[in-house]
Amino acid sequence: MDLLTNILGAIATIILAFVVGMSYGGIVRKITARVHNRLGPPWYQNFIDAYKLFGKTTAIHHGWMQIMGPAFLMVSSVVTLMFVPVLNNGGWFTNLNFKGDLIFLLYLMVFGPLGMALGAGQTGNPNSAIGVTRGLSQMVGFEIPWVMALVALMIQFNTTTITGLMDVQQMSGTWLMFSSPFAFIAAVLAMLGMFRYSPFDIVGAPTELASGPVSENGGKFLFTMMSSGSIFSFVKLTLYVDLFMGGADNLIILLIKTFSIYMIPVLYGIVSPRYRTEQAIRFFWGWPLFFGILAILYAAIF
Amino acid sequence: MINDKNSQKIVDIIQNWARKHSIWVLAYGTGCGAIEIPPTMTSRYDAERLGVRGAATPRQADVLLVTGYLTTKTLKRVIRVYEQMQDPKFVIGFGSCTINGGMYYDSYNTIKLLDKYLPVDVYINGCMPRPEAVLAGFGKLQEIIAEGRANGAQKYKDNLEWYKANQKKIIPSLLTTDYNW
Amino acid sequence: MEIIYLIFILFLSGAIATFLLGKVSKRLRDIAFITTLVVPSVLFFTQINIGQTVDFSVLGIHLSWGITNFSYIFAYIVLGLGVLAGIYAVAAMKGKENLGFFFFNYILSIMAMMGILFSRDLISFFVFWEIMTWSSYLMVVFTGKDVQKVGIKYFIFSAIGAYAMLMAIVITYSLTGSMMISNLIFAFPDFEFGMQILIPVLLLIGFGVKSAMMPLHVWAVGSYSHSPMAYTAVFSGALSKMGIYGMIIVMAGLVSRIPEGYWFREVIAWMGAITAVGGTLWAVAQDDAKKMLAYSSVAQLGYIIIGIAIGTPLAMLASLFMAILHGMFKGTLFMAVGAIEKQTGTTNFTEVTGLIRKMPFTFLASLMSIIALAGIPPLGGFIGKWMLYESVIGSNHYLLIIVIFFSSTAAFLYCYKFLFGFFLGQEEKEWAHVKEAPAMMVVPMVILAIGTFIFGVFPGLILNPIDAGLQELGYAVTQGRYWEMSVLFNEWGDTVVLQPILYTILAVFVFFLAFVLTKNFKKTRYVSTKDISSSGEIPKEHENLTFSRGFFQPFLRSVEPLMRRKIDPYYNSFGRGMEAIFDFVRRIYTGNGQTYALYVVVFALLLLIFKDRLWG
Amino acid sequence: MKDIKAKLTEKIKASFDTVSEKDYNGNRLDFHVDVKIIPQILTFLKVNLGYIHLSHISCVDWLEEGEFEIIYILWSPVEKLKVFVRTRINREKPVLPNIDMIWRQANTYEREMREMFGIEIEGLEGAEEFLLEDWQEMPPMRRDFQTEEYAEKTFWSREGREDAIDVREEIIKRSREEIPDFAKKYSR
Repeated sequence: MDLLTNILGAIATIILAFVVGMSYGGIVRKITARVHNRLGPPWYQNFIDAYKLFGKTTAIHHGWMQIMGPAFLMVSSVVTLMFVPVLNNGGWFTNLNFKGDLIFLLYLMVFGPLGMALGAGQTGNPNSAIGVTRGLSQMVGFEIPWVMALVALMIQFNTTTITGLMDVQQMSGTWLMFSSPFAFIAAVLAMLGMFRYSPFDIVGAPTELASGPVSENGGKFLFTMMSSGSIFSFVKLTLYVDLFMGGADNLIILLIKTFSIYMIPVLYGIVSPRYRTEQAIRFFWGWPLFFGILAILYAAIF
Repeated sequence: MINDKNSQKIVDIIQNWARKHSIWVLAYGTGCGAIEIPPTMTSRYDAERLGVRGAATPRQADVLLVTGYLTTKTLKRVIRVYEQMQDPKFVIGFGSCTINGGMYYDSYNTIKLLDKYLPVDVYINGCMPRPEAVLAGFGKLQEIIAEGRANGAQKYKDNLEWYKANQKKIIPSLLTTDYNW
Repeated sequence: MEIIYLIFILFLSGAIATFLLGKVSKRLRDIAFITTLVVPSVLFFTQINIGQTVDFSVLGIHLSWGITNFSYIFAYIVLGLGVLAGIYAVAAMKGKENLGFFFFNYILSIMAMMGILFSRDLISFFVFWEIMTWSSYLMVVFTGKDVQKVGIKYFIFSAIGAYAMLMAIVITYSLTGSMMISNLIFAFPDFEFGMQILIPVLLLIGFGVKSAMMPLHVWAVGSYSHSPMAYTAVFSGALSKMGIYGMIIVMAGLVSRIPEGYWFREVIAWMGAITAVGGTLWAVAQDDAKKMLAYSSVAQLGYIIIGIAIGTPLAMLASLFMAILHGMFKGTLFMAVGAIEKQTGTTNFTEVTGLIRKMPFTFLASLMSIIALAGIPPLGGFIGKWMLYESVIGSNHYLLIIVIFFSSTAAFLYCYKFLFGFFLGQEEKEWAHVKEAPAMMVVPMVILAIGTFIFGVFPGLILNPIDAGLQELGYAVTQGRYWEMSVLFNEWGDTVVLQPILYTILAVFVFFLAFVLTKNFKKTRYVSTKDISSSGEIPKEHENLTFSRGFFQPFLRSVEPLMRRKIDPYYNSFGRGMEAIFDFVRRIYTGNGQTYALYVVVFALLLLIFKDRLWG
Repeated sequence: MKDIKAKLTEKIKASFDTVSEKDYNGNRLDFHVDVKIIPQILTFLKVNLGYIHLSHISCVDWLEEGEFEIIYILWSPVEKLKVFVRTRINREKPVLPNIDMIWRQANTYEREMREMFGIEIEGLEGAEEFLLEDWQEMPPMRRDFQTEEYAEKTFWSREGREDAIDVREEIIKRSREEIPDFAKKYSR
């Protein structure tokens, strides 16, 4: 493939991720409202919000690290997107799928939050720093079962790449959520924390922390964070679909699969109040850890 | 922002449409009016269907909702919050206290007319205004945003000295602002 | 004259000259100091050929000096960090008393480290090891403020390590009749089983002390945080790597050649893992930057030890790569802390905040080093971590990988704390006068930070010499199998291609900045950190809103069960027990002649009674 | 209860001679004392007689008599008795002894009294403003402070309100109904 096709494919992927992520966000707001017995905003509400934020002036900043914070986040989500296979056969969405593996991806995903945390730190708002410490603590919590699930997959199929694991599913015709169920359970429980819906929304808890790390960011900063957050959630969903649900052959199947897996944290979150930080960490070191160990034992024995 | 609807550019129309449908409210719950916000936002009246949503900090907010009376002390904070908000920004005066002092008309430390200190775009009358009235107020705000008439922030910028003089009259220690928008 | 001798003579004479010139002129002393560091380094990298040896004998014992491919890797760390930290030290220590002595010790420890790398026999190895220990001990107690306990701790542990090593050397000599390291390695598989276990254990105690392996790490935190920061960069960055150097020789040369080595390696790997986890958690709990970095060093050395213990080619690559990178980024971080200490007078996170606009270059260097430390691509730390993970997974250490992952995720916590504590947060009036550190301090930091960046994209630059060194230890060529210039492979052939990652990141950055920020950025202006949305309240000048106390308290409460066990109380109770024993022993010597006469009689009687048993 | 009150009065009178008491029904007993012995009598009540709780410090402006009356309300959880210690000070130069070394919480009341009535408290810590910010007029709780006049002068009324229609009368006029008796009482 030549460079132009690559670039066009990359842009198409970014647009797809942005649109899907934003729409999902709006649909989640709608669903939440329906569960509350409300009418709720239209599904495209997030687009309106994003456009409005983009149109707002950004009159002030607290220093260049605050400006770089959203940039880090955007870079991290876009670059991560480049490494996640969107469709089984690649095609236009191949991008850099074959140039990195899962461990690389895990670390790349940290790049953005770290930069974002630095940007939040520079604003000097104590709420931002508290939010960041909570987020980092929670990350240590859910990363353990998540990594255990991934390691279980890696040692079961002797590959560390996403494409490798997808090939395994294509070849055998069984989704990994059935052939290594414990890993799937551990990963799904870890996903609850990864998406930061309640009860794990301790980072940006609006009532306690005034939205935490983003509390000093408005206008274009907030727009950037919002859109990279949407792209990031698309990346995570696609990763889950690729790893456990056999990938997707076309966009329709991709949407169905991602949406169905997205409903797990959303529906769990709607009816849950918020945890404290210790409770959140201990949650992940309870049953999820147990299932992670089971997954590794399962993978080691079979 | 442009006053006349006919002279709005197409970009402005789109942007105003977006602003109209995405109102992030910073409720400054100074007085008794704060209690009317929860029913407005929750399932009975569901303001979110209009795109109205709470904002946590002034940096993210579009609308400053001053719910009730303002003492000189709280006015100082409200002015600071207003100045921290990013353009375009609107103010809703909520309850009769913000219009004529309400039941605190003869208090030594409660302002009577918010409009002298901050540019109010929409007043919601009542003591207290019920959620229906609040929704009507949001509707009015949406209407004037769409028409491009919600130019309170511009008014504040143009008449900054007048506003500052008024504010300084009752709050002499108000920090000389370092905002120049 | 052999160039090897010349290097050591230059080091020694330079050290003495610096010390003496310190009495005459400060400027001359500084020049002599830097010259003494630079000239031998240039000589070393230009004139020394690998494999070139000099042989001589002292008191009839055959000694041999020479550099090998393997020790050449460590020479990069020692000399590179030594020279840069030396330049930094000149500026950082300016105005301190007794500097001639400091520089003398500094050169001496660099020389000793080079000596260790040159030693091909155990005697000179041991002598240089002792010189290194002594010079670093003098550095630990250099500041003279409440260092007695710390110094004694370091001294005792070094002494234990030295005795263990000496014992191993004596045993080796009695078994092989030779002092050459190569002879030991050659003859080792033929030793009897007990010796095969004893010699590595004794040597590992010796090396483990220097590389701060659990449970021999107790000295490390105090010593790292009490020695002058200019030296700590070398202490943690290079000197601890001498322990790693020794460990690699033991693990690869000795342990891997015996069948029981597998279990031995497992034990060492788990000790490394516990070191990593413990070091990380304690680093998170610290409020003092020096102590935090000291614990972090312990944790990082734990990773390196894990790699060595696993011992597959990929793990060895990972360990050596991490050793070099750790020297670079931890050196930078210690230097940054030193710069902050020099400019503000404190290293406590709860006291210093908001230096980012005052010390931007220090921040930049720290940021890059922290990203490297956290192992985030595209900086160099990632390469080491990636290879370590792949090797651990590839060698089927399932639980080990979880422990490593836990500790490296928890490492993000203290990474953020370091950057936030010093540079971000509220800008305080108290630190308004602070200026950027002098150029002589900033430039070494920035050079090292840029180095981590370059090696993150082109790891082949380092992996090439490491590969050569590994071949010498008996590993096959790994180039093309595990790495290319900027491509990494794991055991199953999965790849990470580093260059496109960098280009993509840069492209998105540029695009982002061009698209979002330039359009409206002219109107955006800086406001002070007092202008925050604090519920409308205006923070007064003296009100510090920075969140810096109890930073990770919820997390620490969650991991509190893991941190409850500390090794120090055991050593303390051991020390108290020994005191009691010696106290009891002391009672035997009553000072009364009659009692001694009684002892003699009792002893004679015992001899009579047990005569048959003893000589029978 | 009578016994308790009598005993208490006796004890107080034994120690302080310039005290006059007034009894009320229920668990309340008033002492009128001179301002000079306020710290002593409060300490005595707290330390010796067990009136450990300071409920409130109140201030009344007797404009006509030219005096402020300060009332310290104490409570004993053992005897279940409220003791009001009343004192009067000159309105022109009001000076009061500081008692926040006896009860820490007295500090809050004293700062409020200082701001709202302009009473000087001897040796009170916390010189900064407490409730009012940037207040330049007469202390606002004094009775000769004209609140409505001040409010008219300082804060603008809404234009078009000059006629100041009484809402109740207007409503009634419009609905053509009689003013009910209870409403007449309140109408201007």
